[in-house]
Amino acid sequence: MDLGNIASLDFFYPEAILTGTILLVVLLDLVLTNKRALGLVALAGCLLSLWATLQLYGTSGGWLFHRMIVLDNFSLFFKLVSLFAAILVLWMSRGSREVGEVHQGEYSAILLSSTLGMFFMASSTNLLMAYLSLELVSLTSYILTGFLPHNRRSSEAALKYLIYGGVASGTMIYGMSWIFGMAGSLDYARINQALLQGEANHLGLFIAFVFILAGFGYKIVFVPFHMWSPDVYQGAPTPITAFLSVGSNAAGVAILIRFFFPAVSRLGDDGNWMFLSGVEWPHFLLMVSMVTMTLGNLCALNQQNVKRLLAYSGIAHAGYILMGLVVLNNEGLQAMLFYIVVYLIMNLGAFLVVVIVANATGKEDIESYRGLAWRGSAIPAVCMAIFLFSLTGLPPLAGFVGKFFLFAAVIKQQFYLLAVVAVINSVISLYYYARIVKTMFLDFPQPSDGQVKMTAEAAVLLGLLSSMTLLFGIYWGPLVAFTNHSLSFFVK
Amino acid sequence: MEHPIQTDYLRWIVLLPLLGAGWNGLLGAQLQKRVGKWLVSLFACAPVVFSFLLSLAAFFGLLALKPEERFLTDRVYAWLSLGSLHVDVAFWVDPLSAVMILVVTGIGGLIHIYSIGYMHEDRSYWRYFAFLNLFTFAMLLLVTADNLLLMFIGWEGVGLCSYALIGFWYQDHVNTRAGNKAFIVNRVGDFGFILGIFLIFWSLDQQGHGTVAFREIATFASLLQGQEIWGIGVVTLATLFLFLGATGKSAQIPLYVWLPDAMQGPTPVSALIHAATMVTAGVYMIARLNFLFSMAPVTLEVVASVGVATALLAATIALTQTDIKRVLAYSTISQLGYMFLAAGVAAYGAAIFHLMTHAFFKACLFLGSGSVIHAMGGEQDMRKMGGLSRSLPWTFWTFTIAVLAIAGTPLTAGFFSKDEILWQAFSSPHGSSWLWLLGVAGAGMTAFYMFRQLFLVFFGECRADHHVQEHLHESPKVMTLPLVVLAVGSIAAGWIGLPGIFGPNLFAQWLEPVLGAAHEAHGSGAAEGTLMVFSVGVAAFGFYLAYLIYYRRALAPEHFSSLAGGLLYRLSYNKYYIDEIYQFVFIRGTLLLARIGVWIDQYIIDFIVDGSARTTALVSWVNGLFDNYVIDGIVNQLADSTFAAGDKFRKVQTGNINSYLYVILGAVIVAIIVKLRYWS
Amino acid sequence: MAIGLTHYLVLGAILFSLGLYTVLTRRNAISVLMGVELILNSANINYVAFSHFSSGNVDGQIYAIFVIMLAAAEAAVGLAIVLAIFQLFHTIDVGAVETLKE
Amino acid sequence: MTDHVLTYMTFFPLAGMVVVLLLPRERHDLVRWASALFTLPPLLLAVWLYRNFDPVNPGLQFVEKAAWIPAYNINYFVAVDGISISMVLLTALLTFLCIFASWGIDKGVKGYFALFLLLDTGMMGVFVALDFFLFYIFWEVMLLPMYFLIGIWGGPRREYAAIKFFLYTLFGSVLMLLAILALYFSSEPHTFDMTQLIAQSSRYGTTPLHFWPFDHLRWGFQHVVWMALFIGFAIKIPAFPFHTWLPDAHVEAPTAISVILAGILLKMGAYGILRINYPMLPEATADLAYYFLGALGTWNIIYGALCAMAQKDFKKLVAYSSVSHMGYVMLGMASFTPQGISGAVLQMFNHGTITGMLFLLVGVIYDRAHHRDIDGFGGLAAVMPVYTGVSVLAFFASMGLPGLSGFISEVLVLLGAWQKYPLLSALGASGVILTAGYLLWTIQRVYLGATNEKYKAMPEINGRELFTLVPLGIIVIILGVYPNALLDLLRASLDQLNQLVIPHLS
Repeated sequence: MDLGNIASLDFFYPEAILTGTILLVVLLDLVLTNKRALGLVALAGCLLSLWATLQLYGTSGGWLFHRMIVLDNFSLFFKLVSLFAAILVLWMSRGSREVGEVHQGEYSAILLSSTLGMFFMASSTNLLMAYLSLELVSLTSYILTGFLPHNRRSSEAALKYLIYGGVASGTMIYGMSWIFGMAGSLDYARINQALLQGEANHLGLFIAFVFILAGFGYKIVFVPFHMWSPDVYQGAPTPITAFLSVGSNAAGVAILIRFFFPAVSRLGDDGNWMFLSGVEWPHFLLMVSMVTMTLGNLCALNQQNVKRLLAYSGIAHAGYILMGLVVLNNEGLQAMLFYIVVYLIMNLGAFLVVVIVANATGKEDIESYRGLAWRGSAIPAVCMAIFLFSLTGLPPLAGFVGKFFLFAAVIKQQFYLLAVVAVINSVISLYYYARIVKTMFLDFPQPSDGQVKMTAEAAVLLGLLSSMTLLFGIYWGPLVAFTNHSLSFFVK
Repeated sequence: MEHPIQTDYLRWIVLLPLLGAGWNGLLGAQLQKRVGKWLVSLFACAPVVFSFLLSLAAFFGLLALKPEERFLTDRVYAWLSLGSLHVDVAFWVDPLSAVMILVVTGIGGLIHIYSIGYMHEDRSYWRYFAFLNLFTFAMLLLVTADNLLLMFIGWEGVGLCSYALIGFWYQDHVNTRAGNKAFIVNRVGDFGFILGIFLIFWSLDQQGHGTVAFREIATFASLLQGQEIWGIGVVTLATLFLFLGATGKSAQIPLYVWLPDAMQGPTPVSALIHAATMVTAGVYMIARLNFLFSMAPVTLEVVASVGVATALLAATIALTQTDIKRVLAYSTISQLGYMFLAAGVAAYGAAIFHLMTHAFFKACLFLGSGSVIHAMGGEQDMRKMGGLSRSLPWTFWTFTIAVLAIAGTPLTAGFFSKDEILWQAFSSPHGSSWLWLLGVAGAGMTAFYMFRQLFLVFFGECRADHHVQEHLHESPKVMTLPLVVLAVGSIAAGWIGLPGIFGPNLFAQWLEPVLGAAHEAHGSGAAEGTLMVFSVGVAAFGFYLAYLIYYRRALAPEHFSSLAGGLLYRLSYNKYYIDEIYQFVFIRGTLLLARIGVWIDQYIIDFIVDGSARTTALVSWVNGLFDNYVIDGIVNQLADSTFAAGDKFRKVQTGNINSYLYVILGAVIVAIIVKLRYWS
Repeated sequence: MAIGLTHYLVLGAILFSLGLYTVLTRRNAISVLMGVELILNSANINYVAFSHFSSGNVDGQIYAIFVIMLAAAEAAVGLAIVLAIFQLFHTIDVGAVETLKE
Repeated sequence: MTDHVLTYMTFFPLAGMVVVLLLPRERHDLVRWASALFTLPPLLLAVWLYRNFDPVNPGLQFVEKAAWIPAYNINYFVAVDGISISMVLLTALLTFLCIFASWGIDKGVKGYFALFLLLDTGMMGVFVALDFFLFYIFWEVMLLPMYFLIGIWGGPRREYAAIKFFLYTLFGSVLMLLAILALYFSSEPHTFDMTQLIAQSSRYGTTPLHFWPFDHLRWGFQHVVWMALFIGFAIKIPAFPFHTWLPDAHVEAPTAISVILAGILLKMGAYGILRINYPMLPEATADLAYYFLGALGTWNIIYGALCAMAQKDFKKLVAYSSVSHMGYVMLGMASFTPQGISGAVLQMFNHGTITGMLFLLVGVIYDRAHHRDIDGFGGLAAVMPVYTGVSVLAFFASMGLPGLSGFISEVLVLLGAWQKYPLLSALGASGVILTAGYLLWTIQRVYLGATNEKYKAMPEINGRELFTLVPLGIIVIILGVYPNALLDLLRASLDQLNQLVIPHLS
């Protein structure tokens, strides 16, 4: 179905609710004295929107607002993911000391706007809409990154992010303009028709794709569009780093899949996607994937700052996720979706522990984790170990299952080289993950290292995340079904 | 083949000593402390005596049967059965093993009794008897086993006990080293033995009759004729492997080196294990498998020549030794050589005969020397003895009889058995006059060094210091009684195996069902007689020489020791430096290999697999070979390579935003180039 | 000769390159931001040109307006951040702002 | 109870872990007894299993199967047969004894025993799992507890040892993961069920693949998968040159963990090869066994023995002796004769008991003297006769003295190997001499000779330590005298296994 503006509103509740919440928070910010309550309002809004989204999940789907955005399980899936990220990060922020100092109202409002942007990224079926939503996310992210007042690193990170993002998105829009020229439209469906039967210039198209990849790639953080992330992750407030690392990453994946599969490829009868012959973007992404995971891991080896280390590990994981893309079939895509969920859980968990430790010690370097298991409660250390080993991909943890599906997809298509590279990488990654574990368990605390305490909220969240990591490692049938179900694009 | 009668008491012959061993091993210490040594002795000796009686029963049991049906068996349970391999725990007694069990339990029993007196002062009295019993068990197992694998258990079991008893006084490393040497050298032999078993089993298996049981091997042995492996006849190779085992156990060239050191153990042990029984296991094994060896003429030649060579070599060494027990040790090696000579000329009966007689007089000699050492308060150097005949009459007389026997004085046991061997060496189809001649030469030397010992120990002036002389005393009855019995045996044991010219050879007839009829000697009784006289003459000459040098003092020993610039003397006295050579070649060689292995682990493999190899320290000896810094340098290089790679990439992360943007541009350009260059 | 699509595209390309050149070489934060604007405008030119010559509708021009609008927003955010940077570092030289690095 | 016996055996310890975690941190003895209590039922069940196992049935017994993730055809599928039964028994026994061997742990007691019980579940699971995915999960589950047990409760260089062990094993297991997936996708319908994968073994192609410069090997898909699996398993065995993690891990690990390492973890490599490589990839097995099991095994025997000879550290010596003894297992497996393969499995069991004893014995003097330098002792026999008696039993069992269990397995292995590879068998047999060499030398240096003044007053082995040793000692003797007690259980399954491969032997 192809709905106009008014009719579309019936399927627009999640976005509407979020928007409403944003406005509400801004208004309340003026009247309320207890700023901490604003966080709760934002949380409530998110939960409401979450509920609305779940209501829509599974409906037949269709084009909204004159084919500007689309409603299908795929978009709803990513909306859910970004909502989860937002909720968890808001929750996390309440316990974080560094965020505690900033202006709660604006903080929550901008975070939500960013989430809203991700909604649109997930659902846009028009290159212009894609650009706008991506910019919405970017701009809000710049602000959030630079949110810490009088903090040089934060501001510097924001500046770098801004410039890098500006150039990347600029390149992207320039590439889009070429697509527009060749297809005569920015609407995905039209582009698809135009390209697949028309004879567009392959080289031009390829270049356009690469330009566009610059825009998508810096959101997903894959090489060579990754340079900004270590600095930004290190400089930004930890909850925001967490948000960027999972949220915008996921949204980027969404927009990437939406563009490269329904828009410019055709689904064959055998369930494999066929890309536009002569425009070898899969080959390009294959190399990118291998380089990304390798580079990310190698760089992470010697990191001393845990946030920066997690930034590099994030790059490596982006590489793993891309594996699912290059096999050009639905198993691959499904593996990607699965991995995104798992990655969301375990990475947020890891960042949560970073927040807890930072609250206690005010530091983020590995030394501040020395003998964490023996400083007061052992729970943060144990959970951190779970998250890190899950990131390494050891059973029976969720991370293993995620990697398992990716490998499975790759091996099924007999990309053995890619598989071996990925395997070697996961062994290398053990080096630095285990290094943190070692510091937490095998080293013993100096008298100087203070006790580590955590708020009840943090404890609950930690327990939730770690138990999910374990649960999805042992019984992941439902999650698979969910991702499988979410892999439906609305294409006429 | 029809299965012989099941005779349930055979197992007890073997198991009784084991019970004794178990009892004393587990409770002995307490018993000794709480109740007293007499109880330990009781539980040690009684089982052996009982199994001796059972052995007699078995013997007469056999006697009652027709010669060709003479075997009893006792199948206890199925031990291993996998694929075509079926091994039972089963004992059997035929004329051959009957002789052996009688010797083992009989002489063993005597030595047990002797030990009561000899070991009386020892703290670990109980441990001694536990092992002595265990040994008896193992030895009986060895001789009554009905298959090779079970025999191998006894084979290694006796080795273990010998190891334990040689190193009995473990506080002194000299003893423990001797024990290790014995065990390891024997292991080399066992290595051959086990390979022999494998070869026989699989070769028979190819014929569809895979088995390790003696009587079945005997039945199917003919099938092995003509089979080959590595271009050698299977039978030849198998028998050679087995013979390697025999050389280890029975101290033949090249594996004889452990026996002299084995004298570190208590003297009764030397008597029982290293003279009477264990060391004869090899001979027994060959006799047991005579049908195989007879099929392999090559092996027989090897056996014969090794035997005679050992006999001579050991004799020459014995000539100059001064330690009372070492002389006996070398004479044992030499006598074993004679047994192998006999076996080598397919005169298995003669070998077993000599085995038995030797058991008597050599046990007698050892126990006698033990009694001497006992009296001398532990002194073993003959140069410090002399004139003991007065203070130790019993010991003296029994010792003399035994010397006469071993020297081959007519009408003693040694005379008949050794003469039998020499005659066979000359007359048997496998024999030759050379073997005979060398044998006779050895006999002469035997006479010489044995009488040398006799004179040095019992005649002339006592050269020991006063302190020792005052305490000289005859040993208690419990020790002298066994001596007497053995001495009697040293005379009488010979009469059951008279040479052809004197009458029927009962012994040969008895063994006939097992070893086959003694083949027709080429050459008449007259020839046998002449040879006999000749060899006796040579022995007499040996005696006379010893008499002149060590009794009459008419000739100075230096007169001979200085021959050829003393070279011969030094060679003999230092045992031809064989030990040193072995030590250098084998022991050092192995240790060197070992260190190389460790080095490979530390500096090749770890070097390759893990970066932190730098933490592994250098072993001391490497310092000489390799420069510390070079190695560490390389190791660290490799160590950091992975991380270095990481650093290289990270250097790009300059923090300068412009440089980041350059990367984008570069990437886009590369992508386009690749596209143009490769994908279109 | 008539000014055709190609000329506009070439102009766009040149503009893009100029923008890229600026962001790559200039160390002054403001100039870098201007470089970004140039890139965006090069895209705009393409849009307008394409919409005028090839696709017979005004979509392209609408897109251009959107892009201009977004450029403004981006500039606003950018300037705010640059301001913060100036307060903290007392410089807007992006080369000097290098506390975050290996 | 009886129809879920394997599940109970596997997950009792896990329940124990939960319970232990709930116990108060300070109540050390409570924690210890609780863990003992939770490892006892598996042992009793193991005895029950031993009595009720049907020796003539070559197939799987006590099967339990339940759908786990149907979408991917993954099942919870556990069972035992002749290949695994002995290992299951060994695991149940050793873990129970090791709880008592861990009594001395007084740092982080709770954590130690919790991890230990988790490890127990992992090990038991590996041996009973018949679903490849389940197998892999259990396989990896062992990894983490082991890492922490070595890393936290280990000796001075524990971190190095732990990470080394971790990296080695992880490397092996990710290769295995790829192999598993490769098999999964070549099966039709895709399945992880080992029995079905075996039934489809003909599907795994052997047409030579081209991977220059190794074309001349003429390896097919099957061979490549075989190698991937083999490397994974060889690291555990450990086969040269993947063995260097073992000495470090052993030296640094606490006594009980060394026992588990040598007693059970090493077996998993050999077990995996028998359980997976043999039946699933018979042709590749037939082609490669000689080089990678036979020859390499022989090399292991001699190399390990030589390295052991040069050691000064008691534990390192035992560790290298394990390398040597596992060589017999490989050689036996490669022979494809009833004797050889049964000997190999028996050797796995015997090595578990004997080396277990050895490590426990080292632990006894280490607790008293706080060092393991072989030359630093001397004349202990006079001070601690009982201890010496037990030690000597263990040593002679380890050097394969007839009448003790070690002899049976070694002789069977060598006998079996002789039929196919006489030369290898002969070389392997020569290893027996070296073994005698270093073991006797060690006995001499540690127990014999004049008593070292420092240890004149060394206390005799105590009841608890004796309790951990005696059962093993008894088993060693029984299996030496009456090996059929165990061989009967193995025979049928192993013969069947042989029959799968033999047709492909060229």
